[in-house]
Amino acid sequence: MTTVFELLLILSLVVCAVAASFSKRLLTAVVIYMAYSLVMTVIWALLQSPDLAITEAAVGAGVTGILFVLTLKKIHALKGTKDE
Amino acid sequence: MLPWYQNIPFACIFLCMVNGITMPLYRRGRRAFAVTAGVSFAVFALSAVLAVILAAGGERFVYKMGHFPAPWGNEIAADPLTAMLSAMFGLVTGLSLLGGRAAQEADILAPKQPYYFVMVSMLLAALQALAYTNDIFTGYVFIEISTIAACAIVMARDTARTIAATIRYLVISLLGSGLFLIGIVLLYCITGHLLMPQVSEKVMELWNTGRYTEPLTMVVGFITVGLCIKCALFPFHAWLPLAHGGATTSSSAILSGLVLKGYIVLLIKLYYSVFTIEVVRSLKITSVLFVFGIAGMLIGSVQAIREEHIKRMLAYSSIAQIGYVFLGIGLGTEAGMAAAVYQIFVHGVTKPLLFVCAGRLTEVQGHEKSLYRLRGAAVTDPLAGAGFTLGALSMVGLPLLGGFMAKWLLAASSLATLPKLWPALLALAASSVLNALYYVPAVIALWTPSGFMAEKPAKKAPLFLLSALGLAAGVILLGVCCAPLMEAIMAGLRLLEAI
Amino acid sequence: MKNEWFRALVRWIDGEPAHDRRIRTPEGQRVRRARRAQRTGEQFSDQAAKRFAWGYRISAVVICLSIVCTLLYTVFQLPLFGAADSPANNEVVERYIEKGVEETGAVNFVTGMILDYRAFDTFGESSVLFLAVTSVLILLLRDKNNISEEEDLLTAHEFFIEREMQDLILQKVVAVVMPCILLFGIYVVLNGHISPGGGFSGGAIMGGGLILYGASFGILAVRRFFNRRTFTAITTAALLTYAASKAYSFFTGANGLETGIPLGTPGAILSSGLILVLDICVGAVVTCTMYGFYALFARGRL
Amino acid sequence: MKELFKLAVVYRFELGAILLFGIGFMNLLLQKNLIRKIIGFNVMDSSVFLFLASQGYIEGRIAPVLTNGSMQAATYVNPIPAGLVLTGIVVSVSVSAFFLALVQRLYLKYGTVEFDEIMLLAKKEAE
Repeated sequence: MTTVFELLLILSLVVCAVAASFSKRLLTAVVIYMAYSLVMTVIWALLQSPDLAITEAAVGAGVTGILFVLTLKKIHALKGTKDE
Repeated sequence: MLPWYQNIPFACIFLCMVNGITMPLYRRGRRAFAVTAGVSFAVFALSAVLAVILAAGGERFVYKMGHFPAPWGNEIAADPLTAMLSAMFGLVTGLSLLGGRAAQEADILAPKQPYYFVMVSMLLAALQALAYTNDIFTGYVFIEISTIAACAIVMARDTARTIAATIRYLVISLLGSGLFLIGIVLLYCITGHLLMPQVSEKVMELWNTGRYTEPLTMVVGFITVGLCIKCALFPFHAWLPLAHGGATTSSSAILSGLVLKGYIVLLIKLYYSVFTIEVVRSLKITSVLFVFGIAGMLIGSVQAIREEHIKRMLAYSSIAQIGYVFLGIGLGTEAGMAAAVYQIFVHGVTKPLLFVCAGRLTEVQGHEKSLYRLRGAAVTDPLAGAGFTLGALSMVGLPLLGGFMAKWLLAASSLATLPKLWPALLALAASSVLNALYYVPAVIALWTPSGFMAEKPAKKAPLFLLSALGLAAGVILLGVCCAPLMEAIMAGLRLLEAI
Repeated sequence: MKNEWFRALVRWIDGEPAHDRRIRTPEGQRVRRARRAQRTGEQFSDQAAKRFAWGYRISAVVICLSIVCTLLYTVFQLPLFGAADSPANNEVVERYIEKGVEETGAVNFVTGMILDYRAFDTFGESSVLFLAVTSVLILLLRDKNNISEEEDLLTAHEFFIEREMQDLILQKVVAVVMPCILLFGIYVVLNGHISPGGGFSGGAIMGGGLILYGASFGILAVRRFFNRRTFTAITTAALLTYAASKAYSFFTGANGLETGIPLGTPGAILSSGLILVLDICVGAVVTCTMYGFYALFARGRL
Repeated sequence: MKELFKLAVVYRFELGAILLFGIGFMNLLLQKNLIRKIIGFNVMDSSVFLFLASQGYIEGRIAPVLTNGSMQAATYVNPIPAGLVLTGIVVSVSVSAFFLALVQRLYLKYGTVEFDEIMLLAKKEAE
């Protein structure tokens, strides 16, 4: 049962990575990357590394996401002027 | 208690790091500059003392970083070779900073200058750590430090083009460190250790029993490719001219002279202390490096001939010189490796001399960069012209100068390896001719008076004078007293192999 | 013909590359390029660039696929996933676990490992963070190099919004949530040696709290208690404390001296010697760094 | 075939990590947009960490935090990969922040975040 769950998680990681690289808008890519980080957090917890899970949750999905979005705002990609 | 001198490697790294940490406290650049240059020279002095002591005793020692011995804690290890390298890093960093001072004032805004010196001293710390480290993961961490610091000193000269060059440099560097990282991760998975002596023991065991041979091959391949990308070996060199040619003078000197060498030193260390040179040779990796080294020598020079921007020309020449180093490594013999290390020293001193002098020449000519518009600059400032000429002649291979010695050693060591003898000799000859083809016209152009010359004589620059004299002395010294240095290099390589 | 060669040679020796065949002047290069473009049609350089781009893409794909395939092949040779007898699971791990509590005083073996056994790596890691925030400072701190009028207008507009159009609901919620976040961050930092977490994750949480505060009350509100001077002071002090305590431990360790710092009872907050101090330092640095990133990215000042 | 499938299930984390590595690597090399490039770098780095951590995992053991006073090595998974990955995550965050700052500055100067366009503009400026 855990194996199936793990397989699903890995699959969703791969899907997220592919979707982030093919998504039309930059904001979508960033949001998908944040989802990728969240899935990664669950995987760290499954791999018995709670330290990594906490760090990934705080950094990967949190601060890195904020930095990405701020950059998108600065490069005027939030309104979709550049990438649509 | 250990003998006092064994604390020197750690003290040097620590000194640089603390210096870097305290730099933001300075308001203006001048004092930060003085302190950083002082620290670099202190590193040079300490490391030189260490090198002399270790070379005299033929000694190698490990220094525990913490309370736990080998397989558990971090370690650094010093031998005559790494101590000499560290001394060179300190000296050249200090002299480049002195020589590029005027350019720093012109290129970097005053309030941001202390941050520039943060980067320089962290870079020096990282380079030393790369030379001394006895732990592959520490190697990775310091590679990342040197990557960020190197990119930052490129972009410190805040123009659009340097930032574009920086992002290219960063992307390529990230590729390289990604490959290096997966290499060491695989290595950890099959050996279970991170400290070089233990990893080496395990690698030998695996190699002899034939277990995990394919993963081991992959590891050597990944680590080699990763580090080669970072030190701009031929097919991965496209990023270099923009980054090195566009940065401020002292950055160019440090990047070309030292940063590229730091990665090669780590590679040589890994080959000797971890995989052993026999394994690397039987995996045919040295032969591949040999071919790419030769290609780099020729293509770098050809591209330098076509370049008219003086600093970019020097940057292309760096690609060719890196090719020489890999030619030596590619020979796969001890003599070849020693010649490669000698070339590291020679290029590490000569290229900063060229960059510093080129910086000064462009300064006296009103910040012109193209060789055509620089005509006559050497007449305005004869000393800078003489320094540039000396460096150029060393690169071309005039006897009694460092470059000649390096080429001679490479040729001599290729004599012992029959299948590689002729390609090596031919490549050396061809590349010497090519070097002459762009350095000689450049020198002649610099000494030819023209209408581009400034009317008033150049302002005096004592700092530049000091730096050029020091570096020029280094070039001549490397050309004249080759024997004792070679002995120490050989001893160091043998000590690296012995563990 | 011969005469021309001879003259070219003389000119070359005279250092007059302007008339040489390998013209070195920018003007000459431009002329040559224009001539070549005329000869081969206007789009010559564009086409070459396109061809190069295609070659680059194809070779990149080939290289990448070959790397992935060899890696996939290699994986099956590696120790089985989850196996207890993998080479990585050796005497080093045994020592970290069996003697870890006794030697480092940390109940969390990972913390014990990164802050005591392999502390040099971690010192390097915090330097990476310091370097990153310093380079972001160089890049984004507003000065005459990176100002554009549009950007200035935008920033002024944002400051105006911050001052005049404050969102009451958001502020009330943040006023309740923010202390909890900070408290949780402090908890994670202080319990780094007892439970999962530590300086880095706790610092990132606290940094996140500060960012939330900055985003809802405005960066000006944060600047009242956290400006560039406090930022520099806190990071420098924390990193120096870190460096000093690590230097002390490295120096005594290598020279075979005792540190003389009691490890305390494992599991208590005040235990495990220097690890707690290091965690607090790292936490402080990371908090400042994360908020610094935010402020610089959003407004270009601290 | 069935054997291979079974083996693939056993090595699920490693295989997934390698696929992610490939995707990230390709993104870093081939994407023209700098933001996507850095996402690719992050994916690549975290895939390597996933690989490392999965090699440290041991079936049926618990996280390396002292539990119930058991000091047996056979109780806990390998703590070393976790420590290394922790270091690696910090490095990759730092690099991302640096990269994004560079992207902002480039946008200010060139008005685009497409790598090729930026290099072309930089080259034109050089002439």
